[in-house]
Amino acid sequence: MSSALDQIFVHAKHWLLSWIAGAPGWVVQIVSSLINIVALLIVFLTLFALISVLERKILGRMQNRYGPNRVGPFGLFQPVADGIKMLIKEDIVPARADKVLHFLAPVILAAVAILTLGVIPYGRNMTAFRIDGGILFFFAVGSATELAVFMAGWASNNKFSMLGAMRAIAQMFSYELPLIITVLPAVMVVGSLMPDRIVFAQGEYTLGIVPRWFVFTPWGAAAFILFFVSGLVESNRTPFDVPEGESEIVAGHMTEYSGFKYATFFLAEYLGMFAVSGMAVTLFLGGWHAPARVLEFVPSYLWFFGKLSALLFVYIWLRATLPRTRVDQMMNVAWKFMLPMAFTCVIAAAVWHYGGRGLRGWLWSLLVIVVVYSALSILLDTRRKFARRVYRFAE
Amino acid sequence: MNPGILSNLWLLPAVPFAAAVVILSLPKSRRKIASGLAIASQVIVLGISIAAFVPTLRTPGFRAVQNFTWFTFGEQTLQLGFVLDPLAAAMLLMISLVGLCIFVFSVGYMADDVNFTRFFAYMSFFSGAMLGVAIANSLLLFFMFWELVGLASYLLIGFWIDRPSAAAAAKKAFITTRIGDMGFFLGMLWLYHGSGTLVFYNDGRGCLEGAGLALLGGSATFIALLIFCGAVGKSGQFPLHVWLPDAMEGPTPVSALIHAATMVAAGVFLVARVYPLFSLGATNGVTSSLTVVVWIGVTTALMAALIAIAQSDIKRILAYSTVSQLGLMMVSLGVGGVAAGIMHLLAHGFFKALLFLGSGSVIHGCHHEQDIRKMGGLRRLMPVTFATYAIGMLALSGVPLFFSGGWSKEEILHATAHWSPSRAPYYLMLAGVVLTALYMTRQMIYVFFGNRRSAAEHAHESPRVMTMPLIVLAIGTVFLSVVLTPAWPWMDDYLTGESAHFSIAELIQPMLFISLVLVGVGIAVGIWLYRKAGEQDRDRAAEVDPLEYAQPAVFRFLANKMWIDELYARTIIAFAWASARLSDWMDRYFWDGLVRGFGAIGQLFGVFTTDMDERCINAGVDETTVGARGLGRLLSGAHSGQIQMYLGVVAVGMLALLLLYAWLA
Amino acid sequence: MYRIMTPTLPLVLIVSAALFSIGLLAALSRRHAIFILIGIEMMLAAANLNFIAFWRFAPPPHPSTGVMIAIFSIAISAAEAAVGLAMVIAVYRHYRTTNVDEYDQLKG
Amino acid sequence: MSGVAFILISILTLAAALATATLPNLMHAAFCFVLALLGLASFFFLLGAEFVGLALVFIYIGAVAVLIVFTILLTRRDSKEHHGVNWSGVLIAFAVFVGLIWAVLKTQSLSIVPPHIRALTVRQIGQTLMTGYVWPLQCVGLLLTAALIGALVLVMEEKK
Repeated sequence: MSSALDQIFVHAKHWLLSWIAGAPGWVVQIVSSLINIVALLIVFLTLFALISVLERKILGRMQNRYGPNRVGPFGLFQPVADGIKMLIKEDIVPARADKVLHFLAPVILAAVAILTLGVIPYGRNMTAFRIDGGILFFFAVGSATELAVFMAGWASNNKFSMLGAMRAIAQMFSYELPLIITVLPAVMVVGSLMPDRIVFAQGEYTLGIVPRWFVFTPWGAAAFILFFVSGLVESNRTPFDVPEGESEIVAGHMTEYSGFKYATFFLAEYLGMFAVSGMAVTLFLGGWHAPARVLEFVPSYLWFFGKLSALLFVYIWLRATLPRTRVDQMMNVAWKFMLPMAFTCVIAAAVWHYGGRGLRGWLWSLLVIVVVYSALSILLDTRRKFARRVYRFAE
Repeated sequence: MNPGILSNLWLLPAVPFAAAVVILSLPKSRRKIASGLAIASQVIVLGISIAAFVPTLRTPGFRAVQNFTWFTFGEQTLQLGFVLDPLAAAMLLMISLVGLCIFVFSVGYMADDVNFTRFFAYMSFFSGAMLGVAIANSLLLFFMFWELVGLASYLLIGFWIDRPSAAAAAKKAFITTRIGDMGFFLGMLWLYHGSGTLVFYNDGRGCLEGAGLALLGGSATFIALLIFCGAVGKSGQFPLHVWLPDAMEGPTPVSALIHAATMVAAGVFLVARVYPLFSLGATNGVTSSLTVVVWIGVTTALMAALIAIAQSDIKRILAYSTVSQLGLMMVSLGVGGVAAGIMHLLAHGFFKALLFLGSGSVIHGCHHEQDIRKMGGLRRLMPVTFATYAIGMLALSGVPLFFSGGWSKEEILHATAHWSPSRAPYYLMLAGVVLTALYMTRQMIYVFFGNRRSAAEHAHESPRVMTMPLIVLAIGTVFLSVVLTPAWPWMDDYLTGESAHFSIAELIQPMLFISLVLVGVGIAVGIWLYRKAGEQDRDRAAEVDPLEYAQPAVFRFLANKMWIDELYARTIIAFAWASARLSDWMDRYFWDGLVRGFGAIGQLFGVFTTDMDERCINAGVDETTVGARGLGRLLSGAHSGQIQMYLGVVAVGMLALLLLYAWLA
Repeated sequence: MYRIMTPTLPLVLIVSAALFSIGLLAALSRRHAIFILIGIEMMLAAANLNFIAFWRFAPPPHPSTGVMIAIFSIAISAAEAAVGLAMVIAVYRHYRTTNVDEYDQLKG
Repeated sequence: MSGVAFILISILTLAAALATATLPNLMHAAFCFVLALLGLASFFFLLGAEFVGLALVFIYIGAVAVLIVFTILLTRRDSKEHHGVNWSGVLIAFAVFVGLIWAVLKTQSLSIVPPHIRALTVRQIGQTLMTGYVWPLQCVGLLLTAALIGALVLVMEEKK
């Protein structure tokens, strides 16, 4: 029963494919891919709509107000209203803009985000695009984001857009290194670049209750935190929304966009956020595995989306809590702290592996991380440089 | 056998070295981390030393070695190794325990110093090297650590580098000990030539074991004497003792650790370690090399004790006393009382460190005044320092029963009395006992009794971090007397490898009474002589010492350290100067003239060849060049600087190759 | 698993030759220094395509040499691009132009 | 099917490459270069060298393309368009193209049937890199480090 419920979507796809069983192989292949793509789009566009309204509601609650509550029950139809508004707004293209690139930028951004969603396993046997180098695919395709952002900034022919794009590229480049290097320990330990294998490797339980997710190893925990922070930067979310800081450069590379193109940027940002969070869940939080053996009767995709929602909630929570960082401080943290720590995670994973993957390895790798962390925090200690801030009021 | 601890012995030098490296790389402001690291490394080392001590305790005559090959050249392999026997284990325990106390003391003593972290780095470095000396099982490894110890000593004596006197003292110490080390090195080479190995113990094949010694034969005496040169230098024996009093320019904890408790004792330890070389072919326990050791020791002991009486610097008095005590140990080794000498070394390590730290506490309390004539009456102001200092003083003076120094000195006197060639050392030693008691009494009276003089006005007791080590060392000094008594000669037997037995009768010996009387005489004379010293409240520096009043010439002779420094300056150093001048003159006038003469001949030849060159060769070359220039001008047209043209030519070339290939195919 | 019907080897080679020639064209006819670099990169990419093609069509037993060389070549051309572009910037600072026709002396 | 894909991809790649070589707008040309590389990567996919294709995308589109675009931006002040076609270059390129095509078509041994091979997994590539190709790998690492430092030194502002 439970396995039937678990595999219901897989069976549904097979059932759909059985309709065209007689067709030549390549037709079946194309239809199968199309089904995957449509399913992905439906799920994530719905999630996007849901999250956009939930974010506003959660932010509202955190700021002691209601948030949207007028359109539909509890304001749930707010995204529909927003969508209609965006569609019927005028689409303005600046006179001296590069028209082609100006149009292509949001499209590429959204396309890249959707492509990266393809390699994540959402449940047992539920990966849209199973390839051997899935993780590599994820990051290779994801790296095109920078180019798209640059396109948007350059094509707009606007100072604010260019500055925003420069900032975005600088911070994405800087944080892409820790992002990718923190993936390495998980890949090394599993010995595969395939997301399915990585999820599968986290499927065991110690004593039947403690899952062997990588986040429960010292290196995994450290790598997860680093990955999460880098992902926050990659998706330009608060507190790292420097490229679009409204108070400084209007809206960064999106300044000259309006109407549906602006909405597409918005969509791409959220899809990117889903993709990074989904990758974090896959790599460190055990993917679609249940947190305990007794809970395995719940369908796997529900676990995945549960974990994803938890991470998204943290994103929103952070946005409500933290102020925007300063550009130079952000860069300093990336190169002086995140990068060495990321390499330390690789070393700690190796220590864990050669320590027998048991308690001994656990403690040793904890030691490695703690030592490097303390050394770094001593070396980077900037407390001395801070002068006491003096406020001068009208006297 | 305990291979576990043996394979971990390398940690002993490694841990403090690592600590030193880490501390050196810290910024200056990380004082707490620096001292914490140094003390932690010392605690670890103490733990390892205790772990190493336990197996030697269990089996009498325990000796375990672990050798490894350093490198191989051709047929020869050079082996190094570590050894663990009672001698090494006792040294380790003493070094690490005393070291720990001194490290803790330094935290308080050096608290105001800017270079706090550097100090602890050097101290850790020293500690590691000294522990290495104790466990080395190869004369070469021993020598390496020995030199590292010397380096640490040099760095620490000159720790206050901005003081010219400290820099000079450091240089003096380094150069003086280097003279001894030269002998040591020669001895080592000779030993390697003779026995083919430098490893001490190696299952019967080592240079201190039967087979190795048999190969040496008669040369053993010379080798032993050469090695003894090293010991003379390091342990401040006559005639190379001059550096040790000057070394007191370093911070007091350094004096306590290096120039009282451990490093200077390394010479004695060296002689004890290679004792089989000294005693090879002994008749009735006497060899010519050992005789030399005895007489050097006797001379040093007496001379230093005499000089100590006339000194006024608190640390210099202790320094001369150290020289004197080291002489005593050498005598003991020379007359065959190896165990007695080592016992005295250990006991001396404790009480001399105690005395130095006590003097450090006094100096700290008196705001860095070292002249005892300016102190006085500190008994009330610094009660803890006074009490512990008194224990140290009684131990050094040789008061028996409760103080460790008394028993070990007793043993040495006992051994000396039975030396067959001569009774003279024995009587001279007895005189030394009296002198020791005398100068220590003098110092006590000047510093702690009587009225307060200028430097003592604002004296204060030192903080806990400085008094605690004093108390620990004082307890150690008293406790050691328990294991040193002849009634239960545990230490003696531990070192010689017999099992301990208890007999109260051993406690009563005629010799004990003799020395008791002599010590009493010394102290009494001291009190009588200096009884009035405390009465006056004027500054003592201006006043005449009671001894000076009685014998001005003798006192001046002693106060100026018997003019030995001046003697060296007039003879050895003057000779070095003269020879340097001579070489300079030779270089300037003789060799230079020679070189200039050859130069002139060369010039002459040059004039001849220039002519040839211009007439014949140049003309030919000129012609060739003109041709080459024309060709170059022709080709330089192709060198337009246009990269795309170059690239195009490359592409055409490729095309040509392609066509050639097709044509051939 | 991967049963991809592949086109024949000469076809791939012709495409690669075309790509190579276009790269050469860019390197020879464009005046902008960056585009000369791009042309060179393109030629390298065409060479990579050849390596992969010959690897794919090689008779078994099937050594992975072609793939390895392609990987190394990509890494090396990345290094080349980095240094090349840095040089373009450095030269631009000096000459204030990116036109290679004007880069005709080493003096500076 | 793969025949169709092959034709489509080759047209895309070659057209993009040609655009790179000829477009007067530098930025457009640079983006066309990216497109050409994307086409090349799909070629690699088609030929079963997934890993190489992904690496190409990762390195070229993720890093080199951004570098190129940045460099164009940094040297933008050079506003003079360098017009005028270098006809000798076109000629040479065309000659090379003809020569190559001729050589390919003339070689008989090339017309072989593609063997059925098992896919080269990332794991195999990794193992080969770490065993047989370990020295080249180290050398490439060294080269990249040197290139990194060299590039930095080249573009560093000279302190006066």
